[in-house]
Amino acid sequence: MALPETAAPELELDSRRAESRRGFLIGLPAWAYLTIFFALPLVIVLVYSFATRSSTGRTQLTGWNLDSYRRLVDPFVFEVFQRSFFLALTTTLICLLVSYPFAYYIATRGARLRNILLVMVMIPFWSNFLVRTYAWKVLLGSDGPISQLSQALGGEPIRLLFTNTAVLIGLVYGFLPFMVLPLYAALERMDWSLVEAARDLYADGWTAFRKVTWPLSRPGVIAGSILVFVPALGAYVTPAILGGARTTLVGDYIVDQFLAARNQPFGSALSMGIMLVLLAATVIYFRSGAKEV
Amino acid sequence: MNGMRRAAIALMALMLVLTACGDDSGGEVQAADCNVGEIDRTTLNFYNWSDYMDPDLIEAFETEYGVDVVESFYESNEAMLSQLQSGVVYDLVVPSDYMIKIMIDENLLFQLDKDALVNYGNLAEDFRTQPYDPNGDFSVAYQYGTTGLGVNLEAVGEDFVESWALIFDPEITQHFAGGVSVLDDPRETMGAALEYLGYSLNDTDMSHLEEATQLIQDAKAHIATFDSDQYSENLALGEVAVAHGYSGNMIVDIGSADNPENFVYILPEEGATLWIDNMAIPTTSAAPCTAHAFIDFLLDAENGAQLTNWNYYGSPNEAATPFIEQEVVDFYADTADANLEVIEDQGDYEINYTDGLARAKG
Amino acid sequence: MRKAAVELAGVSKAFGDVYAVRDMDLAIADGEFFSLLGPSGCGKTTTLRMVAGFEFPTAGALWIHGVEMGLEPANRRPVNTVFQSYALFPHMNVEENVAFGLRMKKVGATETAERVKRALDMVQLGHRADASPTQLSGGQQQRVALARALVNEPEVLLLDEPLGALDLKLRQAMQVELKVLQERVGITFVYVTHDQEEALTMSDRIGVMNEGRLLQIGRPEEIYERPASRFVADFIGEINLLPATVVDHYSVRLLGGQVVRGSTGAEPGSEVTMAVRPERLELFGSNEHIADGLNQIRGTVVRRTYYGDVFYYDVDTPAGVVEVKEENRPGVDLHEAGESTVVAWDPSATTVVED
Amino acid sequence: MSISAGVRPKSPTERMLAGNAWLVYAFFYAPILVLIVFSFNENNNVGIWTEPSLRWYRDVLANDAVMSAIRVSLIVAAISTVVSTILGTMTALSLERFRYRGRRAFDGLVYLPIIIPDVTMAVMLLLFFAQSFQWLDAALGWRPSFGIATISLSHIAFNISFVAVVVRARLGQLDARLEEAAADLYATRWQAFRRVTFPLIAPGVVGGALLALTLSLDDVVVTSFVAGPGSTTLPVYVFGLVRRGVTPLINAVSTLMLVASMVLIAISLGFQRTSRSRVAIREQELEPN
Repeated sequence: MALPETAAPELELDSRRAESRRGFLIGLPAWAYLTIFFALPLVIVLVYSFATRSSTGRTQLTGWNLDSYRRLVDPFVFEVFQRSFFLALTTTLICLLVSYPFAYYIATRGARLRNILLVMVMIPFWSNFLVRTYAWKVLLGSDGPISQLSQALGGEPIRLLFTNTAVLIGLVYGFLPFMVLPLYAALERMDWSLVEAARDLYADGWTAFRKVTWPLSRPGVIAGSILVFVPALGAYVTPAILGGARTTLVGDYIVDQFLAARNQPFGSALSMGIMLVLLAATVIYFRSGAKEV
Repeated sequence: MNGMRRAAIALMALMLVLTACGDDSGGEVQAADCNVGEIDRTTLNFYNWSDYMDPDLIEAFETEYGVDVVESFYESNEAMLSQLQSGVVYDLVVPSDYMIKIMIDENLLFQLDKDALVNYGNLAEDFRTQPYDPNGDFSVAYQYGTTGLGVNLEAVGEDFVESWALIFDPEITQHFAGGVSVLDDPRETMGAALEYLGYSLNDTDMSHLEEATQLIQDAKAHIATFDSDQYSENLALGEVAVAHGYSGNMIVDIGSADNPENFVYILPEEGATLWIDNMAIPTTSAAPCTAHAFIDFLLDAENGAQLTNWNYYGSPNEAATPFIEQEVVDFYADTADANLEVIEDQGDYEINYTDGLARAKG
Repeated sequence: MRKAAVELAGVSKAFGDVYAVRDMDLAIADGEFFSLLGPSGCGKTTTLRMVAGFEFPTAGALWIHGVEMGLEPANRRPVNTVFQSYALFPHMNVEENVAFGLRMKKVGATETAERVKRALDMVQLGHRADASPTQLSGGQQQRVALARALVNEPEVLLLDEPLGALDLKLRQAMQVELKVLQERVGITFVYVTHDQEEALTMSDRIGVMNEGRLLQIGRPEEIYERPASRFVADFIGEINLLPATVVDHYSVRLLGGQVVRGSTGAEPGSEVTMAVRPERLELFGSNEHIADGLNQIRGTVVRRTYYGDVFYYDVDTPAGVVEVKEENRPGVDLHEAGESTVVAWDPSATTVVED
Repeated sequence: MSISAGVRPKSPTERMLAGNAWLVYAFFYAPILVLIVFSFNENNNVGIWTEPSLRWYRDVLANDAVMSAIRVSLIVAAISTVVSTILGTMTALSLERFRYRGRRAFDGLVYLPIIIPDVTMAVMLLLFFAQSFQWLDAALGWRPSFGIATISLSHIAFNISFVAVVVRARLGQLDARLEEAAADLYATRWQAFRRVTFPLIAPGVVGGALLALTLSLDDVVVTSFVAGPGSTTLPVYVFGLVRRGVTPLINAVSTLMLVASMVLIAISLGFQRTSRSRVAIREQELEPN
């Protein structure tokens, strides 16, 4: 039997190339969009980070230098980064702890109820951010319901406002949906027969969760953690209103460079710094996540 | 790694190109030339702070001149500046004092045609020339206010020093339940500290600034919040005993407190900030003459009074005083005698104020 | 014109530098139940996926009923697949799952409904048409997957370890059911499994694969009785493998010098392996009479293991340790550990394989 | 109908889950309750209660600036949500389901908008638009202006990434065999996507869209930099107010938006139900009895 010349290696390669091309084409619109409206503008910031601030706060595009990057290694900047990092980390962990059972609960309801419950998560966030935060001020103030409850029970008035607890409450409140949504998306189509099979084999609900549910929901956990951690690291309005902005955080440090000091080169360098830190942090997170599965 | 090198080369090439086409500032001053009441375009793009302009006044102007006023709003001088520098077209803007100086230096403002402003004489003498615009060529004062301290008499007592010590001296502030609120604004807060130490708020001596930073650091234990937005509400709610902030918010929130008589607004004896928002016409304006007409319209005595009665800020319009509510007039009465300074842009030194406050907070 | 239902000629599949399937030639006859058997990673599933159209061969050609299909996408091939995980659409009910293929082929609504009903009745799931696949047991899901494929009346049905996820009892019941079904519908089945018992009981023919190569094709008894290679011998069932040297075409010499009969095509003097299944061996006391013509080796019983229906003896001989399986019949002679014995077998049970 | 609801008995775990859920909802809605209550407050101050009044609702309807800001916000949110949901879903598919040269670079590019500080994004987009408009003017004699278009373009730029991350989380755990099964059952690529992949990733897509909508409705910094004459959005307007003190006017606006969204959702849920039962009826008719 003679070998037919069809399905030669080149042809299979062609089909694989066609498949690659298809994937590329599906991604192309977003790729093109982000290149034009994100990557190109980003280059501007990168260029600015090597420029000099003029005395009127304009960015002078002459005399390129590394001064802004030199300022980044100041111990003060490191301290600010560190503080913001731990705040964001705590926020993320609390969000995860609260959201997981919550998303699990929603995902295990009937289809109609599930949709209603999910939308009910989002509705509060279609109001205005500032007004929501002010509402929290009322709740956490020395005359607020928490304080009144404490007084009614014969205790001291409690003022959570302007404390780190208030900042955490505000941040968790603001970013909770960012954790709930991906977790829900991951848990919703969980194959419950697997969980049941596992319960069959392990008998113990906790083990079934640890061995089956948790690993399967990992993509959601990772996505949610990133969506919470990253904006929490750059948060500045919530810490200012609820925490009294009593310490400098990365978010307001950068905002101040652009809006108060009008120091675009240093603001740009700081932005590059924070992006590098976040990239590194998430790469490490992904790596460790991949290993644990 | 090859890719890295290519990217680096591309970046350097881009920098060279940008250097070549870089600095386009430093052109000629552009002077406007308009007749009284001239309308060169029937649309006026007005860029202002939110809730700062009485809609009825806009309507009256539109009816009188047959102009369509398109209002847009900004939430910081810097966002407005960036927009103008980027070529977004606005016909009339309302920058604060220091920003006027920057915009003049950057050649972003038309030199006004005073001949077209028949009501210019209504403007109080004090407001015609200011350090940021020495001849008043580029701006016309819109509204003004001060930065001082709101005091809760119940928490502080009737007997207190009218000094920045109310927020900076731990000996005093430690007795205040709820602590004090300080502005989260580098120039205002570092300025207040500098004044408390006996320097000008425009002081540019690094060692003085370090003293000020140390002062805030030592006072921090009793500073409940660094806040530029909610200080007057916090004061009225009783969350803080003393609040550092702008006069306009203070008058509104003290007025709406349960017991307004328990609160006073004071200007510390060491000196305080006077701030002035000004109308100015960007060089990119497509309707400089319509903008002149609008400025002149607001310089009218009754119109100026209507604006102040609406937003409760101080009016630089002297002729308007008889038409302004007595309450507001009284509130701003003592500004004339107080020791006030306007914040001036300090060029390269600016970044040190920002840094000073950031470090003071830790 | 090619007559085979599925034919592969010189088919190879590489993923990067690694070959999953190498130079495979295979013809599966129309109506045949053909199994691809091998350990995991041997390339059997890749082969099946090439027939299904999920992968394209790197080299070679593939025909389905005489039509070249090597690079045809899956949706244009007259074959259907039953997946190992069933791959039932979780957002559709049983009926919608089964009707999916017909709807894609734009079969009329009435005919679709009829055929779906028939298919579901055939797998005895007519009463669960409205159920969601996630509500079904493993066995039921398996049947839905089967119905979903068969309802399209494919020319060839591909099954990728379809019984792998079921428990033992259910698996055995389904084996019979599948075989009966295949005979009834008369469709060519290509069945991938790593379970030799499944392959042996159900198949008309079996292809044994290892490391991407098809090692042997044959009827179940041929594969079992006449393994062509050491790997096939070892993989299928239990077997004693003893190193040997070829004496002539009819006999080999074991370690310890004993010459036994067994035909081989290998050159005299070459190193080979002698294979013999434990159930073909008999164990005699050292003084017992042994019929002429049987191969014999002396040895000492090391261990006897009781399995209920059978005993296993490990016997230490000069040729190596040999495993002997004897049925547990009434009156059978039991041999104790330490006892000197003779292991004997009919020469026809000997297979000599080259390494 | 769901399996879990039927199969699971009310175990202690189940009760704890329900309890936690109600606590979380209480957490979500506590400030919203405060917000709504204070929208009926006569006082100028958002936090000091005096007496009930509809004053601020009258003010909202009379305030052209606020009404225009609401209109701009809704237009921008609608455009950016729709476009970014489509592009973000395609991105997720492309990154998760295919292998090609440059995929990793693309992956990184998609990730960057999430980790960039918003003020940096604001500044760079403004500079970018200004520069490119200048070039467009020089090259074509056409100078686009800042406004709803530039705001929408900017919102899409950060929303694509958020949608992509959420959809990918969903796509990542979808069994690839399901798509093969569809192809095996004669579905073309597009049919397989429409009938199998899309319905299964829909919760992720909806989640991503909700996230995009929320982000768009809340953005202040980027918007305030890339806005143009007459295109102030509600959040920018509200942030501009803080200099003068925020009044319960904004509570009234928020309350109205909350009510509007609840009504919309009620309508869409009702619609969903009727369309679903219609499908069910049609399929029953197919059944030969």
